[in-house]
Amino acid sequence: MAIKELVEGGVAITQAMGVTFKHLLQKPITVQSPDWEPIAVYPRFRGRHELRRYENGLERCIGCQLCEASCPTGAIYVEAAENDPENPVSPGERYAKVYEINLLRCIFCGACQDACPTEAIVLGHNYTLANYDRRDFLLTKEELLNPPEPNVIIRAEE
Amino acid sequence: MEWLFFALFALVALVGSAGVVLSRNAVHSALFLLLNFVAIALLYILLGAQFLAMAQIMVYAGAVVVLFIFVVMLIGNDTIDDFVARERPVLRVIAGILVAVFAAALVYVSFWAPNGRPNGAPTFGAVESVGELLFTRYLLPFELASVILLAAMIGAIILAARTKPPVGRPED
Amino acid sequence: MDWMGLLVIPVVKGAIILLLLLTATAYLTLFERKLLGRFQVRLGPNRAGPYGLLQPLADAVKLFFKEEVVPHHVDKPVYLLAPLLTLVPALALFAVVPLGPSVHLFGREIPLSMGDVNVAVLYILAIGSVGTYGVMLAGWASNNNYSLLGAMRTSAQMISYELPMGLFVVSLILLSGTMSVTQIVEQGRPWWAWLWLWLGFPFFFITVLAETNRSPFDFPETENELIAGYQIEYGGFKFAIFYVSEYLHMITTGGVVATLFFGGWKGPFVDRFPLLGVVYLALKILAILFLFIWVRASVPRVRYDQLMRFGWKVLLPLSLLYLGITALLVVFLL
Amino acid sequence: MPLEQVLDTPTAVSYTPDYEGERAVVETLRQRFPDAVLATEEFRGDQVVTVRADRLLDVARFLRDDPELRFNYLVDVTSYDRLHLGETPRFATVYQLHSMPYNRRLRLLVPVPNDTNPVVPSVVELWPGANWMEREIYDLMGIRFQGHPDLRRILLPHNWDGHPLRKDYPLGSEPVPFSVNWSEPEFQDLGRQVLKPELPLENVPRGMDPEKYIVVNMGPQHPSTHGVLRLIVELEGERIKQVVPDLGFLHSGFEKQAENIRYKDFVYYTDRMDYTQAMNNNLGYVLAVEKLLGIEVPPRARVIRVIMSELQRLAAHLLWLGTHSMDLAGSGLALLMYAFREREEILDIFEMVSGARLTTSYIQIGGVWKDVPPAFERRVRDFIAYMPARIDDYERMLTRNPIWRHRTIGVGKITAEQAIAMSVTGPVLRSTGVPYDLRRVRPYCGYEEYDFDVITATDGDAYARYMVRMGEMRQSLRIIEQALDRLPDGPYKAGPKVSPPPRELLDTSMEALIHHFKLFTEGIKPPRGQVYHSIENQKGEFGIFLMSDGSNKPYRTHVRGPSFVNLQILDLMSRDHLVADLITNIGSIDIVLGEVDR
Repeated sequence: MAIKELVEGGVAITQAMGVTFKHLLQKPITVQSPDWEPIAVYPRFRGRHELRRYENGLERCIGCQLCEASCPTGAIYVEAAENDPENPVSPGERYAKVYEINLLRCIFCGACQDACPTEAIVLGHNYTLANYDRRDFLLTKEELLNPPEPNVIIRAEE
Repeated sequence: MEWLFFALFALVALVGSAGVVLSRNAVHSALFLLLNFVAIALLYILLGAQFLAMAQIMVYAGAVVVLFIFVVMLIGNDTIDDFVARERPVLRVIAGILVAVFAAALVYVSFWAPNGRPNGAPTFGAVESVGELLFTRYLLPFELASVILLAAMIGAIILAARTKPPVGRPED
Repeated sequence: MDWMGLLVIPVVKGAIILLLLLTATAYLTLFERKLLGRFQVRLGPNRAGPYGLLQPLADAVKLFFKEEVVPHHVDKPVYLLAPLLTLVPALALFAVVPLGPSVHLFGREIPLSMGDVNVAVLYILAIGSVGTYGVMLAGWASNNNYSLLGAMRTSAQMISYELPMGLFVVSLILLSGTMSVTQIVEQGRPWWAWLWLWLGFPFFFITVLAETNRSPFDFPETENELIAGYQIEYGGFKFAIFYVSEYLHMITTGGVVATLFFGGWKGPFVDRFPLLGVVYLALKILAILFLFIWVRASVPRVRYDQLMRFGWKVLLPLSLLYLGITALLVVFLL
Repeated sequence: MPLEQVLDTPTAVSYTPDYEGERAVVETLRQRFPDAVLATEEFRGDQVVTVRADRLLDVARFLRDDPELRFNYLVDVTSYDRLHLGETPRFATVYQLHSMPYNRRLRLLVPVPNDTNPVVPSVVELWPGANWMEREIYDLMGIRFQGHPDLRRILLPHNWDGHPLRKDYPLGSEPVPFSVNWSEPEFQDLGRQVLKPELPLENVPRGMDPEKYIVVNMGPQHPSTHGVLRLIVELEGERIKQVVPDLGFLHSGFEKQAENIRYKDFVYYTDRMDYTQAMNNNLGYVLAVEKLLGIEVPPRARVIRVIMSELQRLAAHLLWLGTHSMDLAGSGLALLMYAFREREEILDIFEMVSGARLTTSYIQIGGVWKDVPPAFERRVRDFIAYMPARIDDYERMLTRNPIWRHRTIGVGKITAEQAIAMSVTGPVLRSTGVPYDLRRVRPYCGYEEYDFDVITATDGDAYARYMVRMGEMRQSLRIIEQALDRLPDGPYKAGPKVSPPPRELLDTSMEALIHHFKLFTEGIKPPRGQVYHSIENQKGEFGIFLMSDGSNKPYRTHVRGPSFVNLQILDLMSRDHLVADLITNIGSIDIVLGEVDR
C-alpha cells in the first residue's frame, strides 16, 4: 500500500516536473516595456486624457461642463467663457477658459468621454503617468490639448 | 609546532568550559559547550585520531548540543533562571560534591595515572581499532548502552504519543 | 621544513578554490533566477549588464551599502555570530571534495583538493550537522516569534534528515570499502554497484533537499507562513551572509553528491588532461543544481509535520532497508 | 466562535424559485403571528414582512425551524436610517432569508424601537453567520444587538466617534486641488506631510493568553493574508488555538459613498470593491438598479453580460489558483505564472471591450457600455479553444501531486450544516456538497437557458474547494461557448431613459441631446421602494440591497459581499490546525480585502 502510494506520488511529481520542463522550452511571454518594447493596447484603452480639436484647429470643447457634472470623483474643473466672435476658440458660443484634470483623483472610468457631446475629451493611450511632484498630476488645458506621443502599439479591433 | 597548537586548543577548551558554568544565559552556556567540544575534537586530530574527532563533532556538536539548545528554546530562558534562584541551597551542596569529585579525579590523572599516548599509537582512534575494541573488549558496556538508549527512546515515544496527532490528512 | 608543501601550496590552493566558490555562488543566484524565470515563461533578470550578468554584483553592492541594523531586542553576540556559523560550515564542506586528479606543477604533484582526509565521508556528515547552528541561533537570538518558529522547525528537520542521509552514506561506504572521498572517486565499481547506487539516489536527493533547506523543504524561511523565518530580523550584510551561505551550501552539497554518486571529476580524457576533471565536476554540479531549481519550480512545499512524518516513517526505514540490502550485496557479490 | 448547537439544517437545494410559495409564507406569518407582523409588502417580486422587534426571534425561529418553511440560510443582515424619510421609528434592521429546500426568499424589516438607544435582539443564536453582519451594523449604524456574543466594532478603530452610516453623520470631504485653489494652505504641504508614528494599542483579544502560548500577529503586513488582513493567532507550538481576524484596514466606506452619488456613478465603485470581480460586481449592482427601475435589457446585452461574467469568473479563479498554489509553495512554483498568463489573455479581452483591464465598468445600467468590437468573438473563441489544455496542465501539476494532496486533503474541513449556518456561499459552500449556485437557484441574465453543471464536492476541505474551482473553470468555458453561439444581433443597451442615446443622434436629434444632458446631470430617478438582488460571483453570493426615496441618489445601498461573510468561517476552519494550514485556509476561502473591509 505504502509502496503503491510512493510510486504514484513519484509518478505525479514527475508529471508536474514534465509540465514545467515543457514550459522551459517555450518562448518567454515577457514584454520588455517600456525600454525595449512598447505595450500593445486596444483602441478603447483608457489612459491619460486628451482634449481634441477639429480639423480646422478649433477646439472641440464648448465649455458645457457636462464632463465635470458626470465625473464621479470630481476630478475635472471647467471654467467656461464666451467666445470672441472675431477670433473663436471653439465653434460654439462658449469655450473652456480653464480645463483641468487632477489625475490623482481620476479613476479613469471614462464617464467624461461618455458625457462629452462633442467628443472633445477622450481618454488616450498613454499609461506612463508616473511623476515626482504632485503638481505634475494636475493636467492643464495646454497639456491636455498637446498630449505626448504614447509609446504603444494600437491593436486591431477588427 | 605541535605543542603550540595543543596549547591553543587546550586554552580554547578551558575557556569554553569556564564559559559554560559562568554564563547566565542557557543558550550562551550551550554555545560555550560547543566551543569546548570543537576544541577537544581538534585535540583528537592532533593525536591523529581523525575518526574520533569527527565522531565527537557529529555526535556532540551535531546532535547533543543542538538538542540542548532546542530544549532551551522550547521552555525558554526564564524558567531556568527561576529554577536556579529557587533551589539554590540544594544546588550548592550538589555542586560542592561534584567539584570535590572532579578535583580528586584531576589530581589523580595528573600525578598517578599513566601518561602520554596510549599504546598502539599508529592505529589509535582509527575506525578499525575503535570498531574492534567496541565489539570485543567493550562489548558488554556497548550493548548495555544501546539497551539504555533503546529504553529511553521508547519512553520518549510514549511520552510524545500522548499529545494529539497532527490534524490534516487522516492517518493512512 | 617543507614550507612549500605545508603552507604555500595549501594557502594558494585554498584562495583559488575560495575565489572560485564565491564567484560560483554569486552566479548561482543569477542561474537560479534566470532558470526559474524560464520555467515560469519569463526572462529573469536581464537589465544589469548583458543577459543580466552583472546582476550578482548589483545585488552585492546593494546589500553591502545597506544600513546595518541591529534591533534592540536581540541577543546581540549570538545574533551576530549566527550568520558566521552558517557560512563557515558551508565553506568548510567543500574542502574534502576532490576537484580533479593530481596535477604536476613546478615539479610537484599537487592533489586538486584541499585535504584528503581518510575519514572524509564522516567529515562531510559532521560538518553538515554543524550547519544547523547558524539557522537555529539566528532564529533564537532574533527574539521574534516567527523566527523562533522557523528555528525550531529547522533544528527538528535537520536532525531528522541527517539520520537517513547518514545511513545512505554508510551504505555508500560499505559499497566502496573506504571513507576517503578520493578513493571513492578513483576506485572502479562494478556495473551493478552503480545501478544500485542510482536506485537509491532519488531518496538520497530528498534528504539532500531537506538538509540544504531547499524547496519543497524550505521551512526555515517559508516566506508564505513565517515570512522569512530565521532571517526576519536580519538585513544588509548580515542577510547577505545568510543568502550566500544558502547558495554556497547548494554548491558544496552538489559537489558532494556529484562526488559520491556520479564519480566526481571522472570522465573521458581526464587521464591526459587532468584539468578537464574540474570541468566535468563543474558540469555534474551544474546538473544537480538544475535539478534543485527544477524541483523548486514544480512542487508545492510540504507541511512541517508531514515532512517529519516522511523523514521518520518513510525515509528512515527505506534507508535502513537500503543499508541491509547493500550489506548483502557487498557480502555476496563483491 | 464555535458552533455550539447541533445543527439539523437541511442541505438539499431546490432549483425552481417558488414565488407563489413566498406569498403563502407571508400569509402564514400573518395568521400565525397577528400581533408581530406589522405590515407586508410586495415590490418587484420581493416579499417584505415588517416584524415587531420584540417578536423577531419568535418569528425567525419559526421561519427557520418549521418543516414547511425551513428558511435555513440567512443571506444578509443590514439596516437603514429613516431620518430623512420622515418615518418613525428612525432605525430599521433588514434580514434577507432564503429557504434552500423550497427556494423561497423573504425579507424581514424590523423597526428598532428606541431612537436614542436602538436595540434589537440578535439572531446569532439562530444563524451564527449573522455575527459579523450584526457587528458591522453596530459599528456603522450604532444599533445594538441584544444577545450578541461579541458585539465590538469590526471595521472602524475601537475609539472611533459616531456611526458613519447614520444620515446625520457629517459627510467628510476634501476639496480636489486645482489651479484655482492650489495655493490654499491645505495643499501647501501635500505629499510632504510627516505623520507622527503612533504605536497601536496592545490589544490581545479576550481569551488569549500570551504568557502561556505564542500569540502572533499575522498581518496586516503578511505575504499570505492577501491584503491588509490582520489575524491575531494563538499558537501552541505550531498548533492554532484560535484565530481572531481584525478587519477594516482598507475600509473605504463605499456604502456611505453610494448614498451620496448618482446611481450610475456607483457602477465605477463596484469595480473597486472586489477588484478581481469587476464585471460580476458591475452586473450585480446594475441588475439591482434595473430591478428597482423595473426594466429589461435587450437580449444582446444579456448574452454579452453572461460572457463577461463567466470570463471574469474564470479570470478570478485563475488568480486564485496562482496565488493559492503559491501560498502553499513559495515563490518558485511556476504555476503562478502559467495561471497569470491565461488571466492576462482574459484581461486583454476586457481591455478590448471596455478599455480597462481590471476596473472595467463595462456593464452599465440598461445594457453594456459599448457593443463588443468585431474581433471579439474570434478572440474569445481562440481562448476557449486552448484553455482546456491549459487547465489540464494545472491539474497535472497539482491534482494528483502527493505534496499538494497532503497539504489540502482534510485541511480546513467544514460540514454542509456548518457552512449553511455560517451563511457561507460560493465554492466554499459547494465544496461541502450543497449545490447552491444562484445561477441555478435564482437565474438572472437568462442563465436558465444555459447548459452547465453546478460543481460540488463532498469533503468540504481545501482540496474539495480546489476541485470545485477547477471544475467551475471548465463549466465557465462551456457557458461562454454556448453564449457565443447564441449571441443575437440588435441593440446592446436599453432606451434613452436609462442609457445614453447613441452618439450619432446627438448631432441630429434634439430629443437625444436632451436625454443625454439629463442623464449625465441628473441621472435616473427610480420609484420609491426597496429591492434586494444577488448574483453568483466567483466567490459566492454578491447581493445589493437598494432603497430609493424617488431621488436620483439611492437612499441606502448595502452590499452583501461574499468575501466578508465567508471569511467568518476562518476561525472554525483553522482551530487545531497548524500554522501552515491557516495559510491554506485563507487561500482556499479566497477573499479580497477590498470587499471584506467594505
